[in-house]
This record gives sequence, structure tokens and C-alpha cells, in this order.
Amino acid sequence: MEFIIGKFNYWIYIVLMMIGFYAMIAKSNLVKKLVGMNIFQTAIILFFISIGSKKGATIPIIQEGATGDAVNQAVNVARYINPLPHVLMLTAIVVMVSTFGVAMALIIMIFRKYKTLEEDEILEIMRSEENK
Amino acid sequence: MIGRFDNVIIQTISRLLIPPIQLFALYVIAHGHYSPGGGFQGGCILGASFILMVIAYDIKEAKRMMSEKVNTIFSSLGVIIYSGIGVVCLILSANYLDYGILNKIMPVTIAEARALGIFGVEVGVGITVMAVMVSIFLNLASGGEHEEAEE
Amino acid sequence: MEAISSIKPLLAVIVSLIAAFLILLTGERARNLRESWTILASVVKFAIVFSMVSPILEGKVIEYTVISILPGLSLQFRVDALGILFALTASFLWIITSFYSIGYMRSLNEHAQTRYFACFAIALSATMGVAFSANLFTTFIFYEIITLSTYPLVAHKETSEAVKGARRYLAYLLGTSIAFLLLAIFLTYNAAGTLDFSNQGILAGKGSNALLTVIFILFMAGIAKAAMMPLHSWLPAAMVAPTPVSALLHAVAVVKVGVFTVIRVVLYIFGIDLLSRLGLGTALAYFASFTIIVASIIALRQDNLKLRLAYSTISQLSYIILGVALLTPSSMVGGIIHITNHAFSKITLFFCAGSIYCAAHKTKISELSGLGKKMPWTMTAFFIASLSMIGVPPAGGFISKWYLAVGSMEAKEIPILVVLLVSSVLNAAYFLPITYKAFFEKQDDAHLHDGYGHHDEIKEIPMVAIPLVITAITSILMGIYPDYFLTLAKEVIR
Amino acid sequence: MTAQAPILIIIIPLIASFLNVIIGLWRKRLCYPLVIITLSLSVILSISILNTVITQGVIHYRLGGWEPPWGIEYVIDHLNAFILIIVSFISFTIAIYSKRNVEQEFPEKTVYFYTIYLLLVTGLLGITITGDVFNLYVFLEITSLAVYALIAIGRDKKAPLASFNYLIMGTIGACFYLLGVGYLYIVTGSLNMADLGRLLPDLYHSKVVLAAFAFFTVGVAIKMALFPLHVWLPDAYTYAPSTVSAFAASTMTKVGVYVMIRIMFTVFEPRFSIVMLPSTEILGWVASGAMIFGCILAIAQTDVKRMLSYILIAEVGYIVIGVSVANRAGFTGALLYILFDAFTMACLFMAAGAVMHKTGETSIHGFRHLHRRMPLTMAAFSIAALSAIGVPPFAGFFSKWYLVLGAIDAGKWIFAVLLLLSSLLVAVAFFRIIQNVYFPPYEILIAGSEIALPSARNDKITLMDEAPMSMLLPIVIMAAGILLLGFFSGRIISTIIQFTVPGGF
Repeated sequence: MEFIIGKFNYWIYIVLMMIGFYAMIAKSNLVKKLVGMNIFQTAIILFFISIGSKKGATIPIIQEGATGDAVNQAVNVARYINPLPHVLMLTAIVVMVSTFGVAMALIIMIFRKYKTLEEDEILEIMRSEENK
Repeated sequence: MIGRFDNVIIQTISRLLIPPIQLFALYVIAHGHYSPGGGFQGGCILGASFILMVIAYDIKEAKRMMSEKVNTIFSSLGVIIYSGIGVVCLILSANYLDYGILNKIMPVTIAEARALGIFGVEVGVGITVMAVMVSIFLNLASGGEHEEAEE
Repeated sequence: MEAISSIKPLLAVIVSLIAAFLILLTGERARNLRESWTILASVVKFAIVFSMVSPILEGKVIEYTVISILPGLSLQFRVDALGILFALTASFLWIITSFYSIGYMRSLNEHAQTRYFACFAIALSATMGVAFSANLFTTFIFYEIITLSTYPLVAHKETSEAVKGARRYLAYLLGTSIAFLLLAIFLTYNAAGTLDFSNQGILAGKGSNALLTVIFILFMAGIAKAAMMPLHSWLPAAMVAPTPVSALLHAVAVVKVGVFTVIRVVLYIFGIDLLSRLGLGTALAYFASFTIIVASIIALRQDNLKLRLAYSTISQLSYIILGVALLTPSSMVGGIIHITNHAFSKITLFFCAGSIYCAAHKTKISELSGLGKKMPWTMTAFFIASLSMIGVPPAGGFISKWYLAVGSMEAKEIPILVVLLVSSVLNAAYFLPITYKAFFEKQDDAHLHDGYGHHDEIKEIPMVAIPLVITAITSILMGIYPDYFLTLAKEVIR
Repeated sequence: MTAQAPILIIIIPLIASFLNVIIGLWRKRLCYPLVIITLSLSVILSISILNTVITQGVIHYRLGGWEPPWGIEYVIDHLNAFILIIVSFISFTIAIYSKRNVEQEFPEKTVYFYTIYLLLVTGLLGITITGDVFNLYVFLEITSLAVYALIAIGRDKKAPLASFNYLIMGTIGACFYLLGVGYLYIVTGSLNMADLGRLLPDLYHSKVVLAAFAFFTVGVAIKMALFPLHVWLPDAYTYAPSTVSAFAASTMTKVGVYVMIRIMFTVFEPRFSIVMLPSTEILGWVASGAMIFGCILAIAQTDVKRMLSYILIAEVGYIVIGVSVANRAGFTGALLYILFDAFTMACLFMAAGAVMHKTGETSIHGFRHLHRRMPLTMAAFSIAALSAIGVPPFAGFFSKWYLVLGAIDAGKWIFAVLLLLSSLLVAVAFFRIIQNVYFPPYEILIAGSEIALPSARNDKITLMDEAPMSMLLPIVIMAAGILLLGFFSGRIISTIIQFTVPGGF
């Protein structure tokens, strides 16, 4: 039990990731696949954010005109959360958004061509065209 | 897909909301380098304000204010600003994005030069993000008639 | 034996490559110019090769390293007596063949002659490459080039039959060389750490007997160009090619390259001592004699002239392998000298077949009756060449068979001797009837108006007839004055 | 100039690509020259980088002057320099080729095409040059996004779906890679490859590191289409515009292999990847599966581009085998193969594209008797095919020589045999086409197509109709490269490759 509670953030990300993974693989509707992909990526982002955080810590910025105490705490690592994962995830989010954009564009193209987004129906149409 | 529908309440509210939103976006961009926020977040907010307008009015309205061409130019302009600053550093015989060197061409200390350099980069990023957000949205909303711009 | 470094071997290889390039450039527009390139290249090549003979006879070797392709493996030439013997034969015959094929191609007004001559030149330069190569690596490279450059020649007619033949040709040669020969080379390199030919052999004591035996078998299976049974059936299939191709490539260049490689492997990779210790030599000898007999028997049953010649080639090649496999001095001399003798006489036979086809458009032996009067030169040359094949003095074939016989007795292999005699009888049995038919049988009228026009139109084409007369005379001369090549052959085993 | 070359080689294509958008709005036809100039610049830069590496050793470039491991650092040793040259040169050549293809297939999208193309090049160069695992992820995604877009840019109706499936697969791969980065970050707190290489050895016992390694391997394997995870590749490369498939086929898989090598032997030590885990063993078997199945499936195809895609899968298998036998000879063979196969695949796909450009179809029947119509293209195609089979004297033979040698040195006879076997299968696959090109039986021709009835066999007027110069030139360059490079492999090894072999081999 402790094993689960203590590392709840990992469990959450794993569960989310598996949901997304399932959607990406198993769903036949392209948009659902895409949603699954987003969940998948979000899970990873959550994972990264969670590894950066510390209990009772604050953002790593020294206030302007901070005196004695604050300055000393500047070097006290325990008081500051690790900003790096957040920064990484910022980039990852950018990547995610652009992936989403491209994927949406593709889906629109597909829809224009086949008037459906169900993969099996699309394949059906393709096959019929092959035979034609 | 999003057709025009005149709804006074929505239009008025969005009229009222959009300026402060954009102002806030600028604030976020400008303060990115010493408080939470930055080019990307600011850009997102800025883009969101345009998107709100598209929702409130319609695509033609939005296109009138920000045409596809302008959009494309913005999206690449931002990147060029960002990498341009880096190249300036190169020209000043420092490493890429080593803003400290900028004090050679500006009457400021190295620290300030760093601040200004990163600020310039934030602005560039903001512009690009805003433009791309808008173009992605328009692209989807208009079902692809609005040519896709690649991130 | 001291080595002198000289670029001549490279030149000998390059010259016909350049010729091929020029031929392609010239193309159909200026046919005479194009052919003149071929002639020029062949003469120059022969001159270069010939200029290398005298130092070899003095017991030197000529070496030249072109480029070190991989560390420890370089594209290197090393001219020794064996190589020069082979190169001399091939390059001399190329001159004659190029005249012949010009006459042949033009009289038949064949298509795609540019491709034909270009591929021919490339094949010849690759042959030189094999003859002069200093290590297995170089040999393999040129071996494959030959395969690729002769593939278009076999498929030349572009009929479905020709394409099928070419496909089988490629499947056999490329397939075996990649699957077995390359593997064998890798094993050798792994075991011996080098691939350079050396007179003592490089594999002695470099591995267990089982491994060495496997390597040997892989080599023999991989060198399908030697047309040992059961990997022989590409050669009859390749007979769909135009006759000059069959003449030079499938009686001299390609198949002899196979045999040559076998000799290289036997003498310079394994070495005589090792082979005799493993007893592989004798095994190979019996294998070869099996091929000799069976191929001759099959040849008896062929009515198509070229096919009969092809099977005769298969059996004659095995003479050479047999001679080397017996591992005794005289037998090796016999085998090596047979490279030249067989080359001259067999090319004569093919020339005759081609000449008959050009003049009378006949490919079947049963149609040849009464042809001797219409084409006296051709049929006489055919007769002489077949004498040499059978091994009747004074023709050249006699010399090699004599040495082979002596060698088999030295090796105390009486069965081999019997094989030699039986096969000579078989040779006579499938060659002499042709001459008899041609000279002494009246032509029945069934063949009068067959196929192409009347028989009274049949007359020899000088451009085609002269070369075959030359080769026939040469094969006689080699019987009367064998010393020149004999000294080279003795140089090999010294 | 040379001091800043590492960043310039990334920045110049990046800036150019966005400059390209603006210029494109103004004058569409200026895009092509811009691209050519940019890529020629990057070729020059990559050569100068290689020169610097050879003369002065490993280059370390710090972005923004930040000290590693805090700042992003570009590290260039012989390995990156080698790959850099390949990528930049191939991209340059294919850019020349792209002109007419773009004009024919999607003239209205010229600007976007070249923008994305430059981004793609930027991404590939970035992957190759960076020394930071997360930065590598970013470039990986830039590359992938660009390729998704490029595949779908063409006319082919099937392209978008293929691209979408590729996108889904590729994203999974990238996310796995990202997870690997995260795990390593948890245990080490560093993202710099060299730094990780220093920190990890003490942590090899940790399960987290194992998980990270697993994620890395699977993610990269998806990106480079290693056999069981290759399903996205054939569709994507078949339906993509010929320029795109040529470029992607010749460079992307190779860069994927590069990433794998980096992860396995720089971030992790060979000791870990080879001894503590049997990863190379497993990879070897997977790769031999790739070789065999790739070739067999290739033989089954009737469309040339699709066949080439399967051949490509097989060749990824070759390269991975070379790495997996984990000795000097094998590794050398793998790197040589990366070089030669980049040339070969570019040449093959470009030739197929040229045929597509002229005849509008890429089925094997479409190639029938083309040697009259497009002799040079077909000659180049045949040369490349023979090189892919591994027949001397073409380049492919020399790399395969080393691969087999490596397998034998490692005592893995089965791999050696499989390599030769698959060469035979490739030969079968290609000679189906070559024979069709040069010696189609006339009986079929009379029934089948308009050219060359037996009566027409002797007429000297061959109806020659070659591809346009801008297409022909790159193809010929590639073919010449294949023809000549093999003979210089000795020099290539002695000057570059021998320094790339990781320690412990």
C-alpha cells in the first residue's frame, strides 16, 4: 500500500499513459487515436513535472533586494523546486502542440478525401479503389 | 465551419475582454525572464485572444485583422528575431546566444545586456507562438481552406 | 624469384576498359570507328601482355599494387608464368575473335552491336584481371565482373529463350559465387589471415582437416565457371549467345577463368603437399574424370552443333582440372598446357559452327551433309581442330594428353589412364562423324530448300573464314613446336 | 568561421527556412536557389568540421557559453562528423533533384515544401551534432514533424493516412525516448551525454537505468524502422513524393542508427550494453530477422518503390548486425554501410522517381524496356542495385565484406551465412527489375507495350526520352559515387572510421 501511496505520481502517470496507449493502438477512429496520443504525452509531462517538485519549495528566483535570510536561502537547494524539468516540458509541450497541429491537418486531408475518419472504412474504400 | 452569428452579449463581452487579455499577454512576455511566464506562455495568451475573437465574430473578421500573409510573416519573423539575436552574438565573436557580448553594441552592463538579449528572444518566441496558434486554429476551424503553416 | 614492379599489368587490364568506354561513346553512328576501337584495344593488349613474357621466362614476377582497398586487402597484380600463359592465350585469341565477330555480326546484321562490343571488351579486361591477380580478393572482384559483363552477351538475342538462358547463367554463376566462393574466401581469410597467393599455399597447418576439407569443397562448388558436374548446366544454356561469344568467352575466357581459379586455389592457396596429405587431390581427380566421361556421353547425343561443342568443352575443362588434381609434375604441365591447346582448337570449332550458321544458317549436325564441298576451308579447319581435341599427333591436343597420361602413371592412378583413353575414343566418336557427314555424305534434297534460300548460295564469308583458318593452323603448330608454352608451363611448377 | 561552424551548420538552414517563407510570399521561384545555396553552405561547413576534427580532435561547442553539464553542448567527434557529411551532401544532392519533381507534383506548395525540407535538414543535422540527450529529442521531433508533413504534401490519395500512422508510431517512439531521458535524469540529474557517461557506471545495478535503456532502445528502434517495428515505413515511403522518399530513405534510418550507437556506446558504456545486458545479442537476432523478412517481402512486391522500402528495412538490419557483433570489423562495416547505403538508396529512389516523372507509374512492368527510353537513369539504377546486392566492384561489396568479417570474428557463423543468403535474396529481387529493364522477352513486348517490335529492333532511332537534367545529374552523381567510393574505403577507414570504434571493442 505504501508502495502505491508513496509513489502515487508515478502510478498516475503510468495509468494515464496506458489509457492513452490503448486509445492510440486500439481505437479505429483517427480522432480518438489523436486524443489518445495527447493523453499519452500529457502523462509523460506530468511525470516530468512531478519529479521536479519538492514539498514546501518555491520557484527558484531570488527576489529583488532580498536581504540576509533570503540570500542565504538562495543556496539552500531544499527550498527551491528544480526548474529544469519544467523548462524541458515547456519544450515538450511545444513539440506536442505542433504534433497535434500536423496530425489535425492530416486528419482534415483524410476527411476531405474519404469523408470518414473510421480507419476500417477508409481501408475499405481504398480496397474498392484498388479493385476498380 | 464557424458561421457568423450575431450575439450582442458575446461580442460585447469579448470586445471588453480582448484588450486586457492582450495586455496581460504582453506583460507575461515582458516578465518572462525573471518571473514565471515567458515567450511561449505569453504567445499562447495572445493567440487565445485572437481565437476568442474568431469565435465571437467569424473567420472573415479575423482574417481582416490578421490575414494569412501577415500570419505567415509573423510566424517566421519571430524565429528570425530569435536566431538573429544569436547570430548577432556570433558576429560579435561570442558563442551563439551569448548575450553578454551585446553590451559591445549597447550602452549597458553585461548583466543588462543578458537581460535584454533574453527579452528579445522572448519577444521573438512570443510572436511565433501567437502566429502559429492562430494559424493552427484557423486551419482547423476553416477545414483546411486556410493553408497550413508548419511549426 | 625476384619481383619487378611495373604498371604493365594494370595497363593490360585498363586498355580494354577504355576501349569499352570509347565504344559506348561512338555508338551506332560510326560503326567502322567503333570496330576499330576493338581491334586497336585487342592489339595493344596483346602487345602489353607479350612484352611481359621475357622477364617471366627469366624467372621473375611482375608486381603492381593498384590501391589498398581495405587494410590488409589490396587490389594487387602479380604476373607469374601461369598468369602470363593464360593472358597470352586470351589476348591473342581476342584479336582474332574481334575480326571474326565483326564479320559475323555484320553478315547477320545483328542488333545492339554497341552493347555487344562494349561488354566483350569489359569481359576481356576482367579476364586479364583474373589472370594477373595477386590474391583471392582481386580474383573474386574480377570474377564477378566477368559474370556481370557476359550476362548481357548471353541475353543478346532478347528472345524469351535467350532471357531464360541468361537467367540460368546468372543464377548459377552469381549464386554459387556469392553463396559458396565468397564464404570459402572468408573462411580462408579467417583461417590464414591473408589471401595472397603463395607457392607453398597459405592454408597449410592453419586449421583442422575437417575445416580445410569444407573450405576446399566450398571452393570447388563456388567456382561454377569451371563447369564441373553437377554445376555445369549453365554452359549449354549460355549457348543461346551469338557464336563469337560462345567461341571466346564460353570456350576460352569465362570457363578458363573458372579453371584458372581452381588451379590458383589448388596450387597457391592449399598447396600440393597439403592437398596430397588430405587426399583431396585424388578425390578431385576422380570427380573430374567422372565429369569427363559423362559429359562426353551426353555430347554424343546432341544434334545441335553448338550444344555438342558445349558438352565437349565441359569434358575438356575437366582434363585441365584432372591434370592439376593429380598433383604430379607432368600431369600439371599437361593440364596447364591444355589451357592453351584446348583454347585454340575449341575456338576453331566454334568459329566453324558460326561460319556454317552465317553461310548456310544451319545449326543441326544432321543438316551438315555435303557441306564440305561448299565450305572446304571451314570443314577442313573443323577436321584439324577435332583431331587436336581427340589428341592425334601432330595436333596440339596430343601434347597435353601425353603429359596427362604420363602424369597419371606417375601418380599410380591407372583408372585415370583408362579414363583418358576412353574419353579419347568418345571424343573421336562425337567429332569424326561430323566431318564424315560433311565430306562424304550426299546431301539429300530434304535440306535443299529448307529455311534460308538455296544451298548453291552457300559460300564462306572471308571475314569469318580467315580467322578460323589461322586458329586451326596455330593448333597444328602448337603440336609441332610446343616448346614455347611448355617452358612457361614448366616455369609454373618449378 | 571554423570556430563557429558547429552552430552555423544548424542555424543557417533554420534561418533560411523561415526566410524562405517570406521570400516565397514575394517571389516564388527564388526559393529553389535559396535552398541550393543554403545546403551547399552546409556541405562546406560539414567538410570544414570534419577537417577540424581530423586535425585538432573532438570539438566542444557551448551554446550561450554555458558550462556543460548545465548548458547545452555540441560535441563533434569523428562519428558525428562522418554522419554530418553524409546528411548534408545527400540533402544537397536531393535538393537539386527536387526541382522538377516539385513542379510536377505540387507546384502550389513549393514554398512550404522547401521550408519544411530545410527544417528537416536542420533537424537531422541537429540530431547528429548535439551532445545533449534532451536537445536530441527536440531535434528528433522537428525531423519527424517535418517528415510527416512532407509525406502528406504530395498528390497521392493514400499518403495522408500513411503519414498519420507514421505520426502515431513516431510519437510513441519519441515519447519512449523522452521517458528514457526522464529516468536517466531522475538518477543522475544530468542531460549531457558525456556527463551521463561519467555518472552512469556507478548506477548500472539500478532498475531505473535498465528501464531507461529499454525505453531508449525501443524508441530509437521505432524511429529507425527496425524489423518488428517497421510497419509504418513501407506505406509512408511508397506514397510519399519521390523526392521525400529518396531523402528520408537515404538519411533518416541512418541517423536513427547513429542515435542508437550514441546511446549504446556513449551514454551507456559498451560494458553495459554488451556484457551486462545481452542487448547486442538480441539486436543481432532481431536484425537478422529484418534482413531475411525484408528481402522476402521485397521479392513479393510488384511496385518498385514499395520493394525498395522493404529492401531498406533489410539494410537497416545489415547495419544493426554490424553494430551488434560488437567488434572492430563489424562496427567498421556498419559505418561503411551507412555511407554506401545512403548513396545507394538515394540513387535507387531517385531513379524510381525519375521513371515516375516520365511514365507516371512505378510498377515493375512500367520499367519494361526502359533502357531505350532512359538509358542513363537505368544504368545508374542498375549500378545502385548491384551495389545493394553487394557485387564487386561496387561500393556495397566492400562494406558487406566487413560485415561478414565482423560476424566471423565474433564467431557468429549464422549471421555470416544469413548475410550472404539475404544478399542472394536481394539479388533475386533486383534482377526481376533489371531483366525487365534490359531484356524483356519480345513475345511479351509485342503483346504488352508499344516499344520495339522485332522489326523495330534494328532501327537506330531509339526513342530516347531521358529525365530532365536537374533530375539526371544527382542520379548520375550518386551512381558515380557508388562506383568510385568503394575503392577508397581503405582511406575512409584509416582517416575517419577507425577513430569512431568505441573503446572496449
